Amino acid sequence: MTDSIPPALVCRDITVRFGDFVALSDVNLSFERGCIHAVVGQNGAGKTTFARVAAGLIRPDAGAVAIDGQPMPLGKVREARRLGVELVHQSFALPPSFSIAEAMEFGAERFGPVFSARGLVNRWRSHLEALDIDVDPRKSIRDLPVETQQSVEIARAMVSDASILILDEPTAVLSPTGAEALFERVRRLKKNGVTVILVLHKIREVLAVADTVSVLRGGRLVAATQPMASLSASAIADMIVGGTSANDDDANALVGAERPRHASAATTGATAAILQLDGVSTLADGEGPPLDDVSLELRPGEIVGVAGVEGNGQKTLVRVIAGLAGLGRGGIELAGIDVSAADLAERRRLGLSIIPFERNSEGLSLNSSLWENWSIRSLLSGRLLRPIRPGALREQSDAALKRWDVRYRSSEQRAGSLSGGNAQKLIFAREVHDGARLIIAAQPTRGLDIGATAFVWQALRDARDRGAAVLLISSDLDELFDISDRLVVMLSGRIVADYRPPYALGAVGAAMTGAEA
Amino acid sequence: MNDLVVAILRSGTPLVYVTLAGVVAQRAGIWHLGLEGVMIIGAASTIIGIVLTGSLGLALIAAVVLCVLASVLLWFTIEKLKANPIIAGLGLTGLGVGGTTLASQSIFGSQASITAPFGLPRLGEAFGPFASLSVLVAAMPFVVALLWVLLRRTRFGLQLAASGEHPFAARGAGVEPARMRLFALAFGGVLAAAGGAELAAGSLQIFAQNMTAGRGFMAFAAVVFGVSHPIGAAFAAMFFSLVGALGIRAQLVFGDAVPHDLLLALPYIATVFGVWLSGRLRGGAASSAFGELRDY
Amino acid sequence: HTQAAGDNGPVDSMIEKLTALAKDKGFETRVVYAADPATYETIFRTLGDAGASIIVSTFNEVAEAFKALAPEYPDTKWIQLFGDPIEPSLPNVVTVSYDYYLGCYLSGLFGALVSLTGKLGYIGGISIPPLNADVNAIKVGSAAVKADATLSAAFAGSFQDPAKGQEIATQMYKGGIDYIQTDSAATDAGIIAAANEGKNLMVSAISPAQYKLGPSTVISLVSLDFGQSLHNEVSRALADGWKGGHVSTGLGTGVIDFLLSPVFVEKGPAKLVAKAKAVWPQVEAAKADIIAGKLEVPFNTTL
Amino acid sequence: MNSNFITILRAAVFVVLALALCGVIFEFAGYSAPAMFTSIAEGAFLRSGGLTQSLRWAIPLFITAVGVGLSFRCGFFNIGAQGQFYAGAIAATCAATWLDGAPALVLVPLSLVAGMAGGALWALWPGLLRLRSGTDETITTLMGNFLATLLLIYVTTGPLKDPSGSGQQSSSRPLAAAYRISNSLGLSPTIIAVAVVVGVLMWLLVNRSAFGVVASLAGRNPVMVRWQGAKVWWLGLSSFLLAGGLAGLAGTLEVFGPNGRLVGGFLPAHGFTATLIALVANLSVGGTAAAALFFGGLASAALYLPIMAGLPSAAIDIINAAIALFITARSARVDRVLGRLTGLASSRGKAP
Ligand SMILES: Nc1ncnc2c1ncn2[C@@H]1O[C@H](COP(=O)(O)OP(=O)(O)OP(=O)(O)O)[C@@H](O)[C@H]1O
Ligand SMILES: Nc1ncnc2c1ncn2[C@@H]1O[C@H](COP(=O)(O)OP(=O)(O)OP(=O)(O)O)[C@@H](O)[C@H]1O
Ligand SMILES: [Mg+2]
Ligand SMILES: [Mg+2]
Repeated sequence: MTDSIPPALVCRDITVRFGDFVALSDVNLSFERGCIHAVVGQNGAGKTTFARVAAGLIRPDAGAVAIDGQPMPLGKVREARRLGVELVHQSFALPPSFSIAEAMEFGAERFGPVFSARGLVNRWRSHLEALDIDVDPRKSIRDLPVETQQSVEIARAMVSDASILILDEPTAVLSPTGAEALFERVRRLKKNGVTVILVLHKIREVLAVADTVSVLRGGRLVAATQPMASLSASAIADMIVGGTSANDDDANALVGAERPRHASAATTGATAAILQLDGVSTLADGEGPPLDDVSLELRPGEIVGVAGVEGNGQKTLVRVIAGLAGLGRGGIELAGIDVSAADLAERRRLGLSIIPFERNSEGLSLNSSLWENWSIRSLLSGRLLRPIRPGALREQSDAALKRWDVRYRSSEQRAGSLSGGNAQKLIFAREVHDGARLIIAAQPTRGLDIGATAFVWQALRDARDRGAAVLLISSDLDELFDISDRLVVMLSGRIVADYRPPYALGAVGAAMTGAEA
Repeated sequence: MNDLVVAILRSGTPLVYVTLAGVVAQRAGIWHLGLEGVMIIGAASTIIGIVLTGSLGLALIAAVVLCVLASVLLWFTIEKLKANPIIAGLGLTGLGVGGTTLASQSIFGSQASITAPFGLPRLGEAFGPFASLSVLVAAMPFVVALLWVLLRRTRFGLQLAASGEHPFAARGAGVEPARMRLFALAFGGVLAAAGGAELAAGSLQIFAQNMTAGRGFMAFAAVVFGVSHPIGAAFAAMFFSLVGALGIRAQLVFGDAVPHDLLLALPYIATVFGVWLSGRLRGGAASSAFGELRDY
Repeated sequence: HTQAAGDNGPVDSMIEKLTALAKDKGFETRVVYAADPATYETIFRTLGDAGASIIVSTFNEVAEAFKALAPEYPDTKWIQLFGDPIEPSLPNVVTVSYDYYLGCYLSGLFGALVSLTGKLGYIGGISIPPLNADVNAIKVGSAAVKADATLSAAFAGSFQDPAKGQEIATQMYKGGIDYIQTDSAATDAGIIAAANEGKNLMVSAISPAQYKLGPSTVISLVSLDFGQSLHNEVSRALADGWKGGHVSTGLGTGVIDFLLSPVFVEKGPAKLVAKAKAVWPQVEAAKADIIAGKLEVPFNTTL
Repeated sequence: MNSNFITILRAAVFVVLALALCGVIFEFAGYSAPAMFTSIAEGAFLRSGGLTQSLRWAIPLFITAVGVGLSFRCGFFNIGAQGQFYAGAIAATCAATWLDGAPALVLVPLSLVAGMAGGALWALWPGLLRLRSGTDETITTLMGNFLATLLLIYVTTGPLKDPSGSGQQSSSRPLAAAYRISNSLGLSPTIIAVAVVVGVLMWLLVNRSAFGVVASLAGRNPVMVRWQGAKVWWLGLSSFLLAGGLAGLAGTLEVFGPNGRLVGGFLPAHGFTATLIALVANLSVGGTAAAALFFGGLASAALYLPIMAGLPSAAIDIINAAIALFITARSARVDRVLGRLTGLASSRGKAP
């Protein structure tokens, strides 16, 4: 019986080139209707490219796509949408100034072309309700917390009763609870007959939600829509990286098989604190909730994790340590020196290093060369008018990037042309240096594949072992559990709990949502 | 009071039309500094058209066609050749000013200003104090309102705005931002043609070289001041013409006690103030059109 | 020329006369518009290098360039219309000055006599010294016949902005002014258009070409026939025995004059025509006094 | 190296495209396009003295354009070079008037400093508005140009007016010969030396100092540089001030060099052309010198064109405008074609 129904989406011999670079090569995939399909692969494997081809955003150089047995005109978003394909992008894509209702409306073809302000809101309120998304449609996109923004993206994708929904790395920005809610939503869509294709990095998530898995590596198909039942976690991991290369403990942690032995606390308690926050409160500045009486102490040789649902003051915490947020009350000491009034340059001189939240805006200048991005730290450590030799800087950055195993062609290359993992390594190469005594790592593995994630973890551990203190902020509890020597939980701008390993998922989760208090 | 209203309507209407052209372009993501050039093409072709054909209709058609062509040329350089919108816009302005001068020279054999036997229809006695204003003045509020509906209350308007604000999102919804910009500039060409026609043939019937005298740049500033909202920008344009009228009044009132040049500077100072204010109200303006050099 | 063509006034008339003269006498001409004072010298030098036999230019701003270059090109004849005498004089440079402000004095006098309200206006392009001198002369002229007459001066900020001219003139007329002396080239057209919208409003313009713009409103002209002057000087330069020096042109030379518009006399409102005709002898008398040297009008370039 | 070559080639392609557009316009208007192009080449470079003339116009353009390029590098679309140029000229003239009678060795350097300060001051307010309250600098600097033009009219007809003769000149009193740094031709060792010093210092600043690298990074991504602990505010302000100062210096050179006095409305398109040059040169200092020479040639040709080819002055505006319309084009397609062509050429060259 199923034989007579054509698959929801069939791709035949898809090849995509960017200049000389082959991003996808002869990819053949066929997705059955009404299932949840996972697509996995390393950074740069071609997952996003594939998703964009299916959605009509990229016109492949060769190949064909068919929806429900009908051939799809290539490279035409409108045609793809007409046939029911919708894509939710990896980095969200809705105009930030739009209200939610406007964001729904502009891509819809359901109603008449003219609307009234109230009509528009009513029109879309019911749509959001039907999808179980509880949000005021008059709110503007830029004011939404990420999780809501993603729900809205999905609602946007569903405005035209899509039959195939592609989500590109939807969990990268979500907390574990958020991810679970997303999966629940996806399962409900599946029940309504929607075919869902998920691009994922975490094998644990694949195991939790997907019916089939397809693996891409270097633009080639390694496994095509294999039923989950036939695969083990480690088998998928091996297909992704092409052989077992990662450190065993990490690999196991990454696939969610076993918790690593915790290399617990090199801290003796005798050493003086490197960072000390004393009852710090910040002024409200419209960029996330202000801190409220936060005290925190970091000693050399420890990794302190900060858990919390995104938007509970983690960004403010980083900004106040960096001196970029207005300090209301309290004091900050770095290496025993009161820096409450010092600027970031001064703090960096005292050994502060930051891997910021936003890799592509706060961490790198995408349109600048690799060597410029790498050398800015050393350039700023002296007088601005001193003479430099760019040749020497290029050599130094080449050496550093080699040491950190960054894959690149030339140090004159734009940072924006690196893949996410390599871009993150570039930031590590800059920030993790001998003088770094306090490293703040904010979401350092977001969007990274498992190989790169393991690399980042190892880098943080090495820094700790050299005697630096690390403050790790992450929304991924597994990551925190795996490498933190100590864990604090933030809620509404306050530190509400403090744990030492072994961590209990239930307790931490409760603290994060405030259920405990 | 009536006099002031008439004066502002008269001097402000051409500015409003051109400002609206800038608003449409800006919403589609193009900072339009070629407004001055398109406007003067509209002014010149209206007058020259009337003189050559004797028909207002033909003249207006010529104005619209030429303004749309000039706008499409700008679109081509910005969108297809990826030129910097600001410099290309200034280039179009130069081309418009120089081209209209050259055209009148080669058609009439001199650069003398050209007088047409008639201009746009006037409102007439029925409108009391507004009798001497042209029909385009009367149409202006309706055009503003229609444009407001188009930009803020239709799906098409949302798609246009998305093309400007987040082209990637627009593409994801099946909207071609390049095509939207083509529409925006071409439609802006129609509006700027109206502005030019009103300037030259609304209450005058004259074309003089360079007669737009910086109005296109004021319109550009009004777009920013009015936060790219059709009604806000129209009010900003009206505000600038109010300042201009008050500047004249000040010249007459103060006589030679205050340097005339200082009073002539008032509109420019008002513009700086307006742009500053709108930046304040929005909490910092996004810089215009630096895209290609900036990361985001 | 250093003012844009298209002014319906001096520059257009010069070009026209030059072209006519060239056809007559069979020589080649080049008309160069130099908007930018920094380029004057280069342009003259290029003309000199190209072997121009006569270079005619306008206004005071070119004086420095003339002083610098005339000695270098002794075979070229240099004519500066509207300039101060060069001290010491050069053998191949003729400077021509015009007492244009005297025409403006007469306009002020006539305006005060003919105005129904006693309020006069003046609209110039940009507040530059020669125009400022005109404003002052009008003031003196009107005060000479009517102590309580007032003069409001305004500048459009451009010589090419008729819309602005119209706006200023409209405000002036609404404010009770009924006689405006213009001096703003292409901007004038807007001023005349504003006058045409009202009743019993008058404009005193600068060139006969403007009569047709306002047959019933352009009442008079402060005329400076640059074209005639250019014709005179170039003809003299083409003849034998030419030498450098200074020509001072005032009223009564046929170049500068204050004229009652014949078109207005025919088509203007009867009341105003009658009044203009009635007071005109006073204008003629003042003109005669000035020419005879009996009347001195102060020259003052600051406002 | 290769990419520089492509940049130059690309600029050449678009200049040719612009000239072709002009050619079409002129043919339609009844002028001879080939005659026009010959005259341009002749006026700019071929005729005797053409090259020195081009250099005379290129030098002030170069000085202003390096400053404009720097502020673009720092991410600010400062199109107010014209106003800053005027402000510098005015300030320098004020200084010279005030110090009149002082020895040249005192007066001239002080006036140069005053000129730079004047230009910097005219860039300061848009800079502060931008950095303090996010006011779009494109508009404020554009308005600054209009305002400075009015200011120039005001001072040359008012406070600084030359009262000699009948007092009808809109210009300042001519500078004493001792204070002039060049004759009216505008080229002198002093002026060339100033240009060279500016060029070398700016090249060092942009390419060989920490400031240069950090400022360009800040221009592309101020947020990232802030997270590195730099005072982005100061970087931004110094770029405005330097750009303004250099434009002011160029204005001062015009006053003390070829003009010998402050004249109302001189070089009205200077700032715009300088902005074009900076963009054509892709903001590099070396490229700016080359582009300045090209546009200097065009300026010199523009003065020559009406005389030799009998073209009306509007034609010159059209040529400049058409170049502006196309010059910043960065079409990937054109680059690809160029890359292929140059690739072809070089492989052909290598073939035995
Ligand atoms: N527009 C483009 N031009 C050039 N190269 C591109 C372009 N888009 C993608 N690539 C390259 O194609 C390859 C595949 O990219 P793609 O985005 O599909 O990877 P991905 O699997 O989604 O990676 P990630 O996990 O980082 O999201 C990468 O090496 C990327 O650098
Ligand atoms: N024009 C381009 N040239 C080269 N690489 C590109 C280009 N555009 C995008 N890429 C690369 O394609 C990859 C996927 O881009 P995309 O926008 O999907 O993901 P991203 O969020 O930027 O990256 P990541 O997921 O790796 O953090 C990235 O590695 C990006 O660097
Ligand atoms: Mg991707
Ligand atoms: Mg990614």
